Amino acid sequence: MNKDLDKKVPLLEVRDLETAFKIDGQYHNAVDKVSFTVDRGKIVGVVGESGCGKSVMSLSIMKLLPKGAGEILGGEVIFDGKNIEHLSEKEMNKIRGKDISMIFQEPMTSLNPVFTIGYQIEEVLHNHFNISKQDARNQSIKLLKSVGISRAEQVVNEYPHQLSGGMRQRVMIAMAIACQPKLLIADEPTTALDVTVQAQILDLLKDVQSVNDMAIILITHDLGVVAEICDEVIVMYAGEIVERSDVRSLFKNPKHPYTQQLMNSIPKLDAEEEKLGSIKGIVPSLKEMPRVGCKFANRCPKAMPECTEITPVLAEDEKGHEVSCLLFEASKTEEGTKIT
Amino acid sequence: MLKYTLRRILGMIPMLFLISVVVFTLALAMPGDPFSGEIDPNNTDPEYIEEMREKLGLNDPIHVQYGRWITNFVQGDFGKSTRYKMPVSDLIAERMPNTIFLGVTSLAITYILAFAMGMYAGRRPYTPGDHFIGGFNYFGLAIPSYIAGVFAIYLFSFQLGWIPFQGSVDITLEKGTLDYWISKIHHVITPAIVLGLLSTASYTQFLRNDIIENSRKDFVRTARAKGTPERKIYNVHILRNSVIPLITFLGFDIVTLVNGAIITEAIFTYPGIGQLFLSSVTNQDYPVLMTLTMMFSFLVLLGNLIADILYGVVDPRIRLD
Amino acid sequence: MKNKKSLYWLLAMLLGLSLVVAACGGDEASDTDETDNTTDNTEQNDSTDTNDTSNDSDENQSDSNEPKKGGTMVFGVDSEPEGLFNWAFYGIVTDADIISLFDEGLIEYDENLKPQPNLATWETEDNKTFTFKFKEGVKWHNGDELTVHDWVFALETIAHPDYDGPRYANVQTIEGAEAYRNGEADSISGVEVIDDYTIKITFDKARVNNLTNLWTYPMNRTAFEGIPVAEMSGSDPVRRNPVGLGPYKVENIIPGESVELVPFEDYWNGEPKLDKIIVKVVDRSSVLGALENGEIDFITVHPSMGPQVEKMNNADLVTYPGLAYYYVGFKLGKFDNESLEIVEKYDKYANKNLRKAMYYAIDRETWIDAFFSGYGKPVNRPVPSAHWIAADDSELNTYPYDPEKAKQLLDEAGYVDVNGDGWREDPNGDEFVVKFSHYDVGDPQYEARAKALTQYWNDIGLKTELDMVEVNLYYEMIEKDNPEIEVFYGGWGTGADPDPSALWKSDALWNYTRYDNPESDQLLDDALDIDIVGTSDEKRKDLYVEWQKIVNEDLPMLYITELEETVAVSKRMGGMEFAVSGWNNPVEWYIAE
Amino acid sequence: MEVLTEKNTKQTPSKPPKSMSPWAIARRKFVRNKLAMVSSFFLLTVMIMSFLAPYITTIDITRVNIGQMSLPPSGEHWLGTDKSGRDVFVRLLYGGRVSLTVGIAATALIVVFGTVIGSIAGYFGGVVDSVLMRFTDFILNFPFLVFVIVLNAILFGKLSGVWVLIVVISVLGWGGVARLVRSKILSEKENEYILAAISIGCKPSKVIIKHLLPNVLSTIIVQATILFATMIVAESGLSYLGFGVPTEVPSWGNMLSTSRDPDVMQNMPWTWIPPAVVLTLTILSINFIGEGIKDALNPKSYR
Repeated sequence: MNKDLDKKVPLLEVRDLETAFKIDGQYHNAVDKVSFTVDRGKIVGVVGESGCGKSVMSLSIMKLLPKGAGEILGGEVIFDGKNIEHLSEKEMNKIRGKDISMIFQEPMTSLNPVFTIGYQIEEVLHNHFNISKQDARNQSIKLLKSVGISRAEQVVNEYPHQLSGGMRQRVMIAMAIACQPKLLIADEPTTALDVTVQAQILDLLKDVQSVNDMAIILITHDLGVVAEICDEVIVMYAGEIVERSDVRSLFKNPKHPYTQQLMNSIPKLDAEEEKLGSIKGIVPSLKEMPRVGCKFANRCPKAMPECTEITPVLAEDEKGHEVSCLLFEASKTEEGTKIT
Repeated sequence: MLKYTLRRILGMIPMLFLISVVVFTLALAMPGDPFSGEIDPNNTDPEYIEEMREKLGLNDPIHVQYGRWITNFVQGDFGKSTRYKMPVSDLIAERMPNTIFLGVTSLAITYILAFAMGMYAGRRPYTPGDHFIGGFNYFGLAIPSYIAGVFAIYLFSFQLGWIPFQGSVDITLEKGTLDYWISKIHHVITPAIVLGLLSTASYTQFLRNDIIENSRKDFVRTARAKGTPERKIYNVHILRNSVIPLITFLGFDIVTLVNGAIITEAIFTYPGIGQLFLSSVTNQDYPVLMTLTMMFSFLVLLGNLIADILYGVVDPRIRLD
Repeated sequence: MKNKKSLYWLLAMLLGLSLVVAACGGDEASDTDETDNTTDNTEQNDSTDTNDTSNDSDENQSDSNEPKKGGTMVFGVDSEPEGLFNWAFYGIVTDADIISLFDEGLIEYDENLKPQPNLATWETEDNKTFTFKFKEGVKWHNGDELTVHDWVFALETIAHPDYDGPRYANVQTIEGAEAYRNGEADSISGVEVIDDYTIKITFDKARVNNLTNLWTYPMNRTAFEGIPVAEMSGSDPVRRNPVGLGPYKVENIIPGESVELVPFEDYWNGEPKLDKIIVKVVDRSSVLGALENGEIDFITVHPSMGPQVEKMNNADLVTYPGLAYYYVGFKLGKFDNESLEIVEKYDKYANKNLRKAMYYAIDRETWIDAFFSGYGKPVNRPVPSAHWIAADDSELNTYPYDPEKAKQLLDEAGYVDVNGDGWREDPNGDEFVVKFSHYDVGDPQYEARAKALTQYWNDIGLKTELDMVEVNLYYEMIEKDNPEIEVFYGGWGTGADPDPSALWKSDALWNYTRYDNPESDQLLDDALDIDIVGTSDEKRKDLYVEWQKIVNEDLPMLYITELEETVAVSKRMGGMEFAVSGWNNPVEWYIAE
Repeated sequence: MEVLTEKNTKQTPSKPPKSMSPWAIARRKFVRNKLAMVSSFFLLTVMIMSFLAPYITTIDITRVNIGQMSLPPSGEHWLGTDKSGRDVFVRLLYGGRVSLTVGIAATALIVVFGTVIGSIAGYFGGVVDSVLMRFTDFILNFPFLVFVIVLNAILFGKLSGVWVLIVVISVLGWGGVARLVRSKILSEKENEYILAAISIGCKPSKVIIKHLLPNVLSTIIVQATILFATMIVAESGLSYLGFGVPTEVPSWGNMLSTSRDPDVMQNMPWTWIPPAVVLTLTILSINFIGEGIKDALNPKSYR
């Protein structure tokens, strides 16, 4: 394919992706014209509070939205030079698990409780390669070892309920990297785990990334995690990208008030007693989402009157650092409002 | 597993004991004299009757009578039918194969239909196909089996002539030949469907709902993310999970079959245990009645046990020890 | 059965039969309805002699076609057989019907219920000792030749202390049977074998009805060889491989659902014409459908189905006289089972005019039309018209429907409405409620017809309450004179022997009304007394007519109706004939098409 | 669920709409469920007509009218008459009275008994629990129909027929409810607010009635609708077999049992099709109502 032709072509390019839920006969966008790119071998963090469309976005890329629970209304997803939003289910299946794989937030429920670990890992191999049972078994043991499971020979014959949460997430990772995908989408892979295990899993992700030279989209609400392993960061709020930058620049100089507030709420391991900053209010539900103006306006400490009238756009404020806020000139559009 | 099974079987003993006491009490409470069948009905001489009552132990204290009955019962001596004049065990052995055949066929049909319809509807919820199956189910749940049975005979036997209206086999066929078995299946199919109607409807509905629920589970998303084809997701990942709770129904199935066979066999003149039971109640054939009641209770216990064991086998999360 | 069963055992069976009926709650047989306590029609369902041309038997199936060979006849029965396929052991009419297809007895009964020779002829001088001569060369299905030893075997089986069937009454009267049963003798002294084909039977005393009460069904000795009497009823020769003497033999039995019969080549009395007879059990609810579709060629139907069968294109309804009557009885006293006497008399229904009024109040014609589709007619005596002793209606009161006369009788008897509530009080001015009971087998029609009777009484001002009692309980309550039973519905079936003693004598357990009239007792005794009637049927009949006049006037019970037997016969069947004694020999049956 | 426990300890169903109580939400959801509403309407109509039958018609339903037997439907007899000359329509109404009475009474008895046993077992646990549950198992292990038939045969004539049936099926039917309530109570018992109530010294009966049962109520209601349908079917099935209500009492099952007479079956459909249809529709509507209630009470479902 063209990957050899042009290294600079991004691995994944998302353009104006729009995913909506139908409530009472009306569409409400959960992902609202989101565009970004992911380069090969890079780790991109996507942060934001719960309910701001991160997961829906990642599922939209995979076309894994559950039936009746969301529709992709528009936009393009170009993976490896190929527009995958228009692929049939069958063609998509050839990509899922092989070129793009995904791990999920809940290791407890993401594994099928009635099949052995071995079966579930081998399945992904069988899905994409013509491989004998024995080879698949050996391969899965190898994979389990590679994700740091020492008793891999036993674990292949065990069932998910016999493993701890961290173990299961390792299994998920093993499954995800089984076909050496080019892109791994990790949807809050550590949220459900306890802190020490979180760190191990993050380390593991980093390891497998470097070994396989994968790109990773790491979805999280934890900026600490982002700081630790990501190359780039996308901050999402209410279905939109409000800020996007490389990790260094973002942490040094968070521009969007939302980002700034998120940063304040990072717990610090050495200062447990300290009161954490928090953002007032919650993400508005889809139905209550303002159609005009900045969606963060009502929670924004720096809100200005025009914030509820003019819809900001995501624009480059300084090189490699994009933001969508009226505090920054670039975000002000000529027409002033944007109708969604 | 073995230990568990043994423990459960041991646990059944007190239960069976209690049931046997109840059965015995019920038999004593039934109108008429439970053992009068043993007494020569020609002889109305009161002296003779008294003598026979003494001989048969009917004048003993109740606990002694119970002790005698249960001792014989445990040793496999269920007494002699007062109506058929033959040992109850022989009588039951004569009818049992028919009922087992009916039950097994009914179960097979139930599960095949329930799986076919439940999987179809579960995969395509809220489509016309699903609604059609749903409608069928609601009627299956609502139509009492005797109405369905009588309708079936009139429609399929008398109007269309597709199925026989009575019996378990064409008597003229040589036992054991292919035709014989075909004839047996031909005779059993409609009663079996009628018998399984309620279960079919409820299992279909259950399976459909469970499949829909399971299809929203995280592990299904995982399987999709792995690139597993839709068909395999439904037929392997979801189904395997949805089947597990169905297994527990197997215990109920036995109860349903026992209860249902009574009505179905009567309507289809299918000579099995259910018909025997009904006639033993109406004819006050106490030895048969008591044995069958005990047997049914035992079957129910056994059904629950089998269901529990199967559950342990099928669901890796359950450990039986 | 033909005959040999005395009324006694019929009555005895009644107890058993009531059980049968109960079964019908579930798988109701169409005609069990009536069979319940009328000891069922077993008596009738027997092959009559082949030579016995059915003069007055109702309809005649035989077309002008020549009897053809071949074909399979499907013989429907409407309740499940118990599988006791032997005359000595069977308990219900279904089994008897099936037995009569493959076995027959020494004598049989003609359309006047008079014994006729079949496998044997007899001679007697004094009605005490009978000499029977067997036909030679008659073969059992297993190839044995029939000899008198088979009969001796049957008699000794029934008289055996271990015998658990209901037929002992049919050998009880043979001299020495009692001793044999008590184990005091090795053989029955009244049974004397002269040679293989000749035997002499001596009874304990001379009676006019000794022959009709005698057991005349041989049993095959080889088949039962080595089987103790106690185990016979459950044994193979009874349940699985019965051996008979009839034109068809049992090929295969599927318990509870069907029996396959094939022709017996060595049958002594002609050549069976059918290739096969298949007996099928048909649930009552399927009877009409099965007939209409030609699935069955013959079945006994309940009278209420008669009109439907008559409408069918492929089956005919055949009716023939029955041997049962139905009545409404009054408990007039209490019976003591130990001393066998009536120990107490009740007053409530003692007034004859009250009973008469209740009789006149019933519109029997309409009632029979309504509930039995008209296949029956009112009777005025406790003897079915088909019996040769039946008194002619011209000699009896006929009690036609006459509510005005009923009211008048009540007024005269002092049952008048004194408190103006619309209901009559008794002569003392106390509340009077007729308590009417009817057995319940789960058939709604029973309740309706019972209810209809109470309405007739209500209409003449007698307050009547209906109580439907579960059938098993019902007969027990009646027999034990349970005070809950006051006025009750019932029916009796009679056998070939017309003697009503067991139902009417004041010392009889089954005299349910506890009717106590020395004159009646005397007449019944006289009719059996060989010294009085000798061998003259006429004399005997005269006595019975006298007796009928008495009970017709006394009305311890209201005789309601006698029903016709109704059977459905496929139009393709030929050679089937019916008379009061049952159907003709199956050897005559063929498929005409 | 949390909302329910937190805000609504009093469980007054009529709360101001502003902070809608779960019951009000459920009611709104139920009212929006068309199928359930149509079913409710149907069931209500059937019930009202049945229970008001004596006021609708003054005909003596038990009277046998020999001149009017087996008449097809006409202006005078809307659904014709049966073989006893009784008006089918009138019998249908009275039959509904009996069948519904059996259904309602048996369901009520079963629910009450099952709930009492289940909550006691669940609340106290330990020995009480195991004794009661063994007993429940024991009852559950009777083949229902078998014992109903046998018990009915025994009690026949000793009690008025309809009540025999109600008592018998109730006595044998409560096991399932008891189990269900017990398991619900067991899980509900672990909630802090219950522990709190116990720790401040509430009497067990008060804890059960005031705190535990309201939270189990929705499950019981759903179960009760299923039971209601089951009991109606049980009545009709038993009556059909001849072990139900006495034949002189009209019930849907008894009316249907006349179809065992082939003449009635084939030639007088007007006598048995109406009860068959009404029975089926009644059960159907009860099922739909049950589904509706289940949906309405399920906080996860939204419409």
